[in-house]
Amino acid sequence: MTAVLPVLILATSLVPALLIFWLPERAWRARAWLNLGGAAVKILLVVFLMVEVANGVTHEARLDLAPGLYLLLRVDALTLLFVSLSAFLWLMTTIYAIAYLGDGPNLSRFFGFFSLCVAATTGLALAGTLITFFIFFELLTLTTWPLVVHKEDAKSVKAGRLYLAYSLPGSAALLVAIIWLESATGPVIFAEPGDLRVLSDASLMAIFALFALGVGVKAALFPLHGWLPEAMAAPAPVSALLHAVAVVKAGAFGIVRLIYDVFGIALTAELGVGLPLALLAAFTILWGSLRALQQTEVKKRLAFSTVSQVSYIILGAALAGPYAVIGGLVHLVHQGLMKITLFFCAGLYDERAGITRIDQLDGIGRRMPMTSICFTIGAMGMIGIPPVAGFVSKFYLGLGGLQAGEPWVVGVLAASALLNAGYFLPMLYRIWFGVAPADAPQADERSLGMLVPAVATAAASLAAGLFAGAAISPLAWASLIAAGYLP
Amino acid sequence: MIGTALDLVVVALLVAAALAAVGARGLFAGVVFFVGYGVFVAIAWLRLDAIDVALAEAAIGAGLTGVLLLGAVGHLTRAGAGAPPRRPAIPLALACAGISVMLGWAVLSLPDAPGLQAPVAAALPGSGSTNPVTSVLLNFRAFDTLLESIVLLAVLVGVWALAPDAAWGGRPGLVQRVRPDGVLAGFGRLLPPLGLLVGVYLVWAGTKQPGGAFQGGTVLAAVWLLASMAGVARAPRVTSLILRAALVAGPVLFLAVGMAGALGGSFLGLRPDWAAALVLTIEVGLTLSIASALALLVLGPPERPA
Amino acid sequence: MTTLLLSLPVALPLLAALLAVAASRQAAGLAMATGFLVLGLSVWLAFEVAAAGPITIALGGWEAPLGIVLRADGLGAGFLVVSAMVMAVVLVAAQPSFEDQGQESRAGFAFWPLALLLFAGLNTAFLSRDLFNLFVALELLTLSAIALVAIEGKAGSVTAALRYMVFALLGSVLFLLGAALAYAAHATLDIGLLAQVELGWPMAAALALMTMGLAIKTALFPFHAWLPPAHAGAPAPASAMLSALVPKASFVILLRLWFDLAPELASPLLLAVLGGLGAVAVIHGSLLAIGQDRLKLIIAYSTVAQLGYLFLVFPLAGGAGGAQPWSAGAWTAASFHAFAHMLAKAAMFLAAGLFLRAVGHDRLEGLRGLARAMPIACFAFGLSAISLMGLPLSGGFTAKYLLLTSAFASGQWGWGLVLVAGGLLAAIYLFRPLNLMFSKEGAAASLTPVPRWEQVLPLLLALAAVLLGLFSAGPFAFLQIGRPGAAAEGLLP
Amino acid sequence: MIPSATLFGLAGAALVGIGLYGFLAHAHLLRRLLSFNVLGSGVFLMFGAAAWRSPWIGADAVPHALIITGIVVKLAGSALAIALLVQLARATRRAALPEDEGRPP
Repeated sequence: MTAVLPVLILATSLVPALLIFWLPERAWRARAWLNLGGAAVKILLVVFLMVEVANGVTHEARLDLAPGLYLLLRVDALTLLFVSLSAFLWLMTTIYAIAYLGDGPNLSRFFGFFSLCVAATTGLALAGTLITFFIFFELLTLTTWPLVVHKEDAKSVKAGRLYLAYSLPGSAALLVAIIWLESATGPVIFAEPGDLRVLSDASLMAIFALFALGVGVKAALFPLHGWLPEAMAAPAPVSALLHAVAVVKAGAFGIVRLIYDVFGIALTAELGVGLPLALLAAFTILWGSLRALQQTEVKKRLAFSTVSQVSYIILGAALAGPYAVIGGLVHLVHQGLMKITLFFCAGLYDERAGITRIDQLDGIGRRMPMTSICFTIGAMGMIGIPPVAGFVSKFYLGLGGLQAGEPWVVGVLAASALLNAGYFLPMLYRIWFGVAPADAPQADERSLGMLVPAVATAAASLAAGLFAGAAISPLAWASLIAAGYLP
Repeated sequence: MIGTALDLVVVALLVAAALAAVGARGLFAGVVFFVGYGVFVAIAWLRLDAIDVALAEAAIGAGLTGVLLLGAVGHLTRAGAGAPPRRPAIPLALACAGISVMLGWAVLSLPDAPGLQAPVAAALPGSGSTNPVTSVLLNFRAFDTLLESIVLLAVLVGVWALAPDAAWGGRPGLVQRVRPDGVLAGFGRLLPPLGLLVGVYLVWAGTKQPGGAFQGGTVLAAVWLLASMAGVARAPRVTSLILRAALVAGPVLFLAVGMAGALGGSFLGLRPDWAAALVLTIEVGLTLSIASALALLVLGPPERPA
Repeated sequence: MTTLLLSLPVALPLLAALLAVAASRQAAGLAMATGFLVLGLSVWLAFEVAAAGPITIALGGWEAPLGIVLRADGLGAGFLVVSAMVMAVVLVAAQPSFEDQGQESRAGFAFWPLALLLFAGLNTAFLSRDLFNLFVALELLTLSAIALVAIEGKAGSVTAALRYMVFALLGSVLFLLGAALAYAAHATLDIGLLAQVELGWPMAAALALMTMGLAIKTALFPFHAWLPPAHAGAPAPASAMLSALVPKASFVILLRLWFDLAPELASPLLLAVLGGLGAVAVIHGSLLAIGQDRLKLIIAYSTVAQLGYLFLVFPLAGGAGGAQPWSAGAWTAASFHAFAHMLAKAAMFLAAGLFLRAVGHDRLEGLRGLARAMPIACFAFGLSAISLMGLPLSGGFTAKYLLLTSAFASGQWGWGLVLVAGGLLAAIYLFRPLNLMFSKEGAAASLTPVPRWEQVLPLLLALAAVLLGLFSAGPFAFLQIGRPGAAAEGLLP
Repeated sequence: MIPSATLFGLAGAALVGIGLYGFLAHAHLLRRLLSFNVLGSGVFLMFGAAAWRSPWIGADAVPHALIITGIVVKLAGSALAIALLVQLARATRRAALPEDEGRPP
């Protein structure tokens, strides 16, 4: 057992963050090196960690704060799934952000908080106890706020206010739930579930509800999703971070932890709290898609699409059957890859062609072909068209629904796929078959720093679907995790 | 029997004066009643065999506080500052009466407990004074006294801080104009030597009999005030080094002795064989500082540009 | 050595104050040196206490009941260290505003002795075991504080100082009456000796009076009206001392009264009343803070709310509950909360002072765009806000966690809800200024520049508040040293 | 025969009530201050009476010393309060806190 590795992985984002804050604005080279260096080291460490975990070595670091209150970083299979995803996407997003922001103002602050935000996400993934999870969950809220308000205009500040107005009460609910639970059972360690039965059914149900409320805000579960579309006011890399790397994912990850590691599948089923959550997730899937359909701005449409897509993960987790679990977990990765591709492309359209509205997309495919191909791959994945990754998730989720004796799930998935097609296909049609108006502004994709990450993530989404059967695919990993949780 | 009758008379006067002071219609009348009240309090202390306290109450409680209040009445009148009249508050009056009754009951029913007479008596030899009150003040509970003498200084700094910025460096208080042949001037020349004598005596006697730095210092302060009112002595500038030195001399001396004790193992400890000399030294230093601080408190902040 | 270690934290500020009066040209340097010297000594003392347990000295060699005893236990030494940290930084921060160049000025003369005397009074209050000596120490502290409130000499601050004075006089006379009653009944004023004797109704009455007096001085609801205008009206370094430090002295004495002197007299009703007033203070103070449109008033009203939290310790750890396993957590949480508040609130007032200097006024609107112009000070403000809201990782969070846990573990979840609500309300009133700092539109075009080193000072304090949350195991154990009736470790049954 | 101490202790209790009433009922700050001094000396008298109450073996010097300290501290407080009040009176021509006159504070 060793404590070094988890701390090191955390430090790869934390240390650059603390250094970057003190860099003068003009030191863009040092900033870039610190960021990219940290991200690269992190990926190496994560790979090393995977090997270690495969060899059965436990990694654990602990810091005592007070009796009963300690930070525990611990690596398990679920941790790795999330950490590897966020490490890869962080690297991509950093490359993209450096190119996107160029020499704008307040970059030391931006990249400092950016790295802090990733550090918080890493900590959250590594958290071995409920309270550690909470601490990093809160840190994530706090470190994303300066990113959301980065532009310092009225819209961003309003978005920031809304974000906190949703997040802080949510985490207050989460804290109450945690302390209510722990005051009866003692500290909850994820790998070693305690006996929750000391509490009455009613208390447990209330705690579950408070939990769901707390993490549901981040996961943009209906009706707690209002902040997410507004947060589009932030720069594109921040959207990528919110929607794919960190925030929304942290919420979904929290729900998975809640069901599998805090309550356990058996107790969740016994209390009958899984089904209401699944129903809420299903409703969110449809609601998000319907709202996306009504949007006229590219980024707003993508935002509502996230609301819908993240609930697939929650749906899978809540159904708790073998296939459903796999479907939910693998969608955690797949959705991240596909959605970040879409946001990278949206940012490219905005920066390189000045396109923000859907009706401006006409004919952009010919002027920005690489970007548009990547966008198309992402969109097809979202609809669930094979062989892109999204298909695999939906397939497993559908099977899981049938397996769990909830055939309505298939209906929801089908309806959602139709809606997804309904809002993505017109975009694709405009991109490829629309005719650009004569007065369309200049468009090019001469920004390698922005294009390469988009291509990389698009390729990854495609690969994750094509090679889903391979031994090291996200699907294989998710199946491994699921096997650990199922009775 | 006669004693009780006398006590009853004093108590009656005390309560009546207090009521008059608190309830007087005019501000000036209230202060006058208050000074009278202070005198009765001092008499009460005499009746309780607490001569040190009686002296302190007469000099500080009645005398100096009275002067301060009278001065304030003058300032307020000149500034034309008023306030709405008292709101007769029957429930409040009843509540306060209730509190008095409860406290009175507490006085009557407190269990008998021996005081600290015995330990004080046992420790008195070698404490540097034969007056137990002085021993308590300057030796057994020297820390209280040290802090207390510094509280006066803190307040003086606070009062000075209220001066107009432009007046900094000037002389405290408003300049008095006195006719050189007037009654006040006469008193001002006549009384100071006498007061000086009384003040020094009080300090000197304090180590054996009732008296001490606070009582003596107050008398000396009064002397200085009188002299300055009569125009005999002018208050020095607030920036005067000599004045500053006089203000801090006592506490610094006290603290130095205390620190020397700390090096010897007990903070504020006095070696029994040196205690008498040390107590007297501290008393003299404190008297100087207390007298200056009290006098300057009455004079108030400097108000005219230097 | 122990004699020096215990007496110097009191004696040095006293001496420095006296010298500052005599030689005011050197006052600033003297004060700053004293701040760091006392900080060093306090840390040393804390290490001694950690190694050897509580240290007691009898002043003048006279043991109680005749003499006055000073005692450094975990609680006292802990408060000593944290307040010295705050004081050292605040005194440095005050130098640009109050050091006289050339000719002596009024404020330049008065500030340093008053600050040092406040320091001495504070340290005495943390160490002394004698009720009357505590009274004198509180007077030194309060009168210096009042003088500092009025130091700007404006009508508003003089009014605030007078209001403070009215409350303070009442508070001190109540405390004195209580101490007199205690002496009358038991012929001693020493807390340790009083804790050993059987106490009857006279002591209960004495405690009631002293508690009321101390509650007034701690600005517990409904005696809080004096605090916000007084703290907001003083110059920033003075505000930092007033808000961060001064109310803690009376609170520590309250802790000593009810946990050390007479835990057996703490009836459930009394504990509930104290806790209830604290809870009302949390909500009421926060709501008032939300309604303010001046930064310093927001910070000052926040102090009313934050002091309210401290009183939740009474129902959670007081009386018969003192033997329960969760009481260690609650009792320690109160100190943690006080520490975190001391550091964060001082940082916030210092930052507010810099904003005020840069903008020229402290209306909230002036904060627009400051995140760009004064990033370090804004960062310090943000970090302190995190601690005040009780968000992780910070000293405020550890305190809130411990209090919440003992509230739930003891089944008194109502107090827990107050904590949560208070945190959310704090978020509302603290994010208003933060939001403005991040608003570019309408930002003032010209600002008075503030040197970087001055902005670093509040950051140091804010970082300390945050680090208290990260390294809280050591302080937690330290606070248990000499804790009266320390029963079980841990938080849970 | 009633002991002097008891009588003056009772007088002290009465003075506390009188002083407290004046302190709370008046709006005029000088009157409040004057009442506070009455209240204070009432407390001292009660304290002194308690020192005397025990079986007669000589007056207890400790309370006497404490009372002297108390008197000085009380004077210090009064002096600062008066200076502040004079300042207030000059600046605003009022001698009461705004809220006691029905003005917003």
